[in-house]
Amino acid sequence: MSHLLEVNHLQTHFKTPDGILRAVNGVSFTVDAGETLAIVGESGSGKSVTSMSILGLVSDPGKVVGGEILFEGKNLLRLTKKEYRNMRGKAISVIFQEPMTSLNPIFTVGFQISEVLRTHYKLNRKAAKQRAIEMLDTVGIANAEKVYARYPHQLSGGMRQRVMIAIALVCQPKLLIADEPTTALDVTIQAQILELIQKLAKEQNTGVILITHDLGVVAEMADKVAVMYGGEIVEHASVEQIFHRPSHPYTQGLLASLPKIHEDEQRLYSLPGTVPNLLESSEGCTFAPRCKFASEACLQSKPRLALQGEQHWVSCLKAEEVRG
Amino acid sequence: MEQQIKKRKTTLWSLLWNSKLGSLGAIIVLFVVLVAIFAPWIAPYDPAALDPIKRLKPPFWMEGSLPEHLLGTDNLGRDILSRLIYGSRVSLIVGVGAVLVSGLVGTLLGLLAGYYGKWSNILIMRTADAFHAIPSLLLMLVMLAVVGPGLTTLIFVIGLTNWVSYARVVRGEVLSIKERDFVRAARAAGASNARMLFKHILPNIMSTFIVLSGMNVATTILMESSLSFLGLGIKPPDVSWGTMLSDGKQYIATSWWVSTFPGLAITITVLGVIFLGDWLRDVLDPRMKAND
Amino acid sequence: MKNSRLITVLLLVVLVLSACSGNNGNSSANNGGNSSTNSEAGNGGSDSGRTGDQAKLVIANSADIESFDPHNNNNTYSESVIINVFEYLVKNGENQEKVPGLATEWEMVDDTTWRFKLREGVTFHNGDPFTAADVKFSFERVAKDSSLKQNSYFKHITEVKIVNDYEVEFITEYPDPILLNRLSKMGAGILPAKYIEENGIESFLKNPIGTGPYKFSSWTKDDRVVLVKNESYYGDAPQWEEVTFRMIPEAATRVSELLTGGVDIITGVPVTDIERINGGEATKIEAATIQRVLHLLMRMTEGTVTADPLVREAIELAIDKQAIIDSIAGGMGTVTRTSVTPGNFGADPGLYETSLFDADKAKQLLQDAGYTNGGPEVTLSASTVYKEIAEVVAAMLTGVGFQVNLDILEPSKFTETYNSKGFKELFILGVGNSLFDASNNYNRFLLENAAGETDYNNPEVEELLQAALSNMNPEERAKQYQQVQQHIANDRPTIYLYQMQGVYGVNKRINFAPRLDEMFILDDIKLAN
Amino acid sequence: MGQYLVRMLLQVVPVMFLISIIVFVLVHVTGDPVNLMLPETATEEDREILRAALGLDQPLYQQYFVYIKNVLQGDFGNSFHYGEPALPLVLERLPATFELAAVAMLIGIVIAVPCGMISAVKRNTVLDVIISFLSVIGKAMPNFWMGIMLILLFSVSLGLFPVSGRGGVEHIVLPAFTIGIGLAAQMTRLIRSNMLEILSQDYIRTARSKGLREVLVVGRHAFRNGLIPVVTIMSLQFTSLIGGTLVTETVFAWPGLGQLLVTSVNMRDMAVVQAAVFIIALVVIVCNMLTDVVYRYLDPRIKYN
Repeated sequence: MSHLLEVNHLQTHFKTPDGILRAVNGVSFTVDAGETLAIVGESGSGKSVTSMSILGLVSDPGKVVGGEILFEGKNLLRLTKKEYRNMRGKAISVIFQEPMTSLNPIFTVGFQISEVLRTHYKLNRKAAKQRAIEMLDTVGIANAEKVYARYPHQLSGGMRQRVMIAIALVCQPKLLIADEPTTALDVTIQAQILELIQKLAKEQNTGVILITHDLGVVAEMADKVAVMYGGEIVEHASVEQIFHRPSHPYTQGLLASLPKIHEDEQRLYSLPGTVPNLLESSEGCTFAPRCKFASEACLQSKPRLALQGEQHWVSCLKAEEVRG
Repeated sequence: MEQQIKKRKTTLWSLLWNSKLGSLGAIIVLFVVLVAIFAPWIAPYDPAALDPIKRLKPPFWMEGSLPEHLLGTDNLGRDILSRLIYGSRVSLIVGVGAVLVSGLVGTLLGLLAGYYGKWSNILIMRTADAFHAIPSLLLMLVMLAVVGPGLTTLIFVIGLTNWVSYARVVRGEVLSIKERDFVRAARAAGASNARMLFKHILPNIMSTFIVLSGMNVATTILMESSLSFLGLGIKPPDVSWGTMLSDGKQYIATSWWVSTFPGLAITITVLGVIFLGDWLRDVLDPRMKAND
Repeated sequence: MKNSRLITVLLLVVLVLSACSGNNGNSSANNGGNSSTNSEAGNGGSDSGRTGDQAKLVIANSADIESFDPHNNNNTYSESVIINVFEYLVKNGENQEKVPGLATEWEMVDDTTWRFKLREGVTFHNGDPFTAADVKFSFERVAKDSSLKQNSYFKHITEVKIVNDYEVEFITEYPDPILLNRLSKMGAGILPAKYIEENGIESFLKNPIGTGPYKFSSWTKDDRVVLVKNESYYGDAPQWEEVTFRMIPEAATRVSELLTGGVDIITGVPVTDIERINGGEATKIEAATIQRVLHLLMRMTEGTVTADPLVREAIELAIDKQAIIDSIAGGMGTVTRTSVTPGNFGADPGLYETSLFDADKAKQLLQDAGYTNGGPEVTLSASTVYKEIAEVVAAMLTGVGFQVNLDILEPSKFTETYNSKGFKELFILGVGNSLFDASNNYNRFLLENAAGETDYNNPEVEELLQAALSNMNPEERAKQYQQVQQHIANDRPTIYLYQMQGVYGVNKRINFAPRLDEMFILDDIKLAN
Repeated sequence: MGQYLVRMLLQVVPVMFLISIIVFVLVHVTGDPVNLMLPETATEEDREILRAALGLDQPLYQQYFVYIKNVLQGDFGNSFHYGEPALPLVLERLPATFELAAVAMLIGIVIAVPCGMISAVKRNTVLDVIISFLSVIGKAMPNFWMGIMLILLFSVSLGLFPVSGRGGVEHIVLPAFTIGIGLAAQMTRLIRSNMLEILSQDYIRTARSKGLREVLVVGRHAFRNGLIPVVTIMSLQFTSLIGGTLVTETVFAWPGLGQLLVTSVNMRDMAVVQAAVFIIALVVIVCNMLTDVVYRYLDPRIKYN
């Protein structure tokens, strides 16, 4: 059976004056229609670059240098610029993390929604407006007609994120990438927004890639989870597996800090050590310097993603020991 | 740990090295500064020594040139190379001096306005508005007409007309720094005003100051040449690139070298200063835009 | 929707801006009366005013005229333009002899009374006839109003009596041997009495009228003065339909205008451009000696180093005047030891075209004066106009051992210092002479005038100068001035660098002979062939 | 809006008051104009009379009050050089300078906007380096030097444009370019850095993710935002041009305010200098207010409160 999205050995590198930065280093995963995949990791782990790679929006000096991205069986990396552009916003959409800055401050929200429609469906002004107002209504904005003519700065953060969702879903995309869609929002709003995304995705049978560092969100939303560290996926499993049988020391670390999330997000990262330097290709496991299980062997050779159970992939030499 | 300290020290240099234009700018500026400092040892002739018989001789590669005058001679038979070398002194002194004057005045007033606020703020910022509304070249024209031209007056006149940009930027910085935690903490701990200003606020606006000054040195060098054009530049026997350029302007069609070399000197130096300034801005204060 | 809004904003801005400038135009029209409407005509006509149009002439000066008030003007540029609009009673002939202008005959009745017969049938540009009333009005205005710039030349005229419509008598406070000279220079222009009395002087200045061969058309300040032919001129019919005097301050720009055919005549050609203009297909250089003589004045005040005659002689001997002419002036100049050059009353030809230069002797003189190690320190002041010359003079003085502080002043600062007699030992001054009389050169050495400036004090000279001031016997008076010249040449309160030349660039379609007095007498400027 | 304008006007008054003091002080330190106004032959007595006539023998503060009173009535005194009221002299020059400044500005914008945007969009390419380099050179070249060069090249050698003076459209080309090139150089640098900042904004990423063509991303989403700070800078430059064209005006014999100012300062014709400074200051302030209005119009985030 062919997946909605199949990413194989994706490699995205950045050229910097100090050398090549391997932001995404051989990542593979799949997403099916109606399914939600969560990609989890600290900032700098490569999860956002992964999503931008899928959208074909990696900007200079970055470049997708290897692997393939199959969308409905077609390799996106082979598309012309124009073909790719026609996919964006229509078949594949994205919701970004910062509703405050992701909307253009000098255009009305209505304009920014109908702009997508007019780009992809060549709708006239009136039809586009009609559809945009409907969509605003759909994402739960009261007074949609009035809000249509508002500027982003006149709306609250939650409202803006609803507008972003409207923009992303107005063309009924097959794949939605939600890049930390609730991070910048109040806790009470977060739940509403997530619910909205989930509801609309289910209705439209959309495949969702949810990028987050919030394991609470993962638990609520995701069907599958991919944990990223240092540009690689270190563990990939169903959401139950991840929560019940975390097999990578990094995943364990993340889970261990989970109860504290709602007190202070900062503590999520209170793992010892710092994010690895992706410029230097280490011979051993990238996580080894921060790993309490690490041994000589971990520093010597790089672990590969290996099946550790049903649909449960882990890249750790000591996975069994870790799982305990 | 040791390694990290070492790394930090080399950062500035390696950054400079990595920026091609930045290092080009640094090399140009360094060269001009060295020439200015060692002018008496480098210059082949006394810049004021004239010989009307040998006037307007072309540079060495042209017909009719004199081998002893590499870049030719000017309208009074003076050696252009020597005058260029000595001229760098005045251009640099005026450039740097005027910027220091406006920097000092502007920073001081900006500090006062930003730190004390209230009346001093209103008075200083309205005065700044008033100064801003008067064309600076006109202000200089009038001031120079009063005092009479000369190196010192030139520095002060240019300096005193350009303080506004410093005052505005510094005031803005002070206002934002004032609200930062460490300054609030220091104030809560009872630090004196002087201590607050000099210990906490001044060091924090240094980078802004340096960036702004880089831009202003370039503008000042150009301004000196404009004033020379209007007949209010440095007076002989002193020589500056600006006066050379404006003295030579009537020979452009017949003896191009008289004004072209000082023109090139100004352009290249300003180029160097701008490159260096841009780089400094990128390194020290990426928030600031090229609002010169 | 958004775009239309942006466009509206931009349109609004443009509208407001243009409304602003429109208003300004209007307000100047209100205040400026004709001048603003005329200026547009002037601008529009500029293209057709270019060379090639046979009946139109364009002349470029380096400075604008000061005003159309001939009594309130003090520079040669102004006179060279408005002399074509306002006429004098007496004119200067080819050799500075006095020839009839608006007066046809004159006689001295007694030492302080002169009678003039006026030309009949002359009308002002508005058609009013020219009569004795206009003469009375004009001279009593310039003589009595001390705020006018020409007042000091005429204030001893106590009265102008109208004998009849075409005859007047000038009464002077004291005998004035050079009254005729005064009547043939700027300040003596005849204004229309009736017109001014009816309309006021302000209105007159906006729309000036005289009796001359050319009429005022427009004046756009710092841009151009346009004159047009006076069809009803009493003399020979004026030959140019329209003459434009343009103001172009930059020498390089003037030269470019001449070379591209934008103008027909330019003044103040830089010597380095002479070859270029002479080499031009359609351009040539015309040069003529002018009245301006460069002085190097020396302070003889007790206690200054230049009080010592040996030092002053050393200064004269140190300076190679011919070398200055040959280099800086491009050969355009004449050495002289007097400022009363040929063409002026009282000239001493023996002192003309000669100069002293002996650097070795200058060094010796300094030794004799007691400067054995290190020569005297002097400050040499000059206006930026003479910057190059000052630099060369300073170098020559330094060459024989002087220590020279060069003090170059911006022109108005120079004038200020000059008027307040504030210079130190030496200063360079260009002195013209619109009176063509030696008195104009030497009155500065009268005890009263010299005090504080040169502090020159020679009782013999004082006696000669005082006598010549009101000596009505020309031969005797000329002798007196010649004696003064000898004294000055020996006493050296000033030495002379050289007599200057006016260097003009001229389009070859024009025949133009530059004049000693630097005037543009438009009808003497003719089309070639 | 109306309230806003009233408040702006209230701010203008103290500024104009300060300007009047600055101008008054400047003029009175320039010393005694009498020496320049009278011929060299004038006696000390003549000078005293003129001083009294000009009110220069009064105490300074009194002179200031008289001066302010007259200024409020629009009377800046008479130009002693032209013997005419100073204010109309200044006003009749304004159109010429306005014209020059506006065309120069237009040239600057027409060059700078595309150059700056290309430079930003194609940053670090050869094109960007060339544009950046040229713009720095444009900024580093003294104005009068460029003016004389343009005359030699385009008028004397090529015969394309008239050398100097004000007249038809062809007359304004060279002087406007002389100023415009310098302006363009500065604006290009500014627009480039501005666009670079804006192109890295989140909403540009959003625009791209919508599948918009790059032309629209840059031309619609980035440019409109980039315009906002540029408007401010353009207004700053325009106002500085009103008093800052004097060098170019001298080179091209352009009869604008700049020439009047140079002559007046040299002649110590202080009535004209005062009037000119006032008018220029007023123009600057009005332009600033207009800019503010435009700015607010362009940027919906700013409200009138």
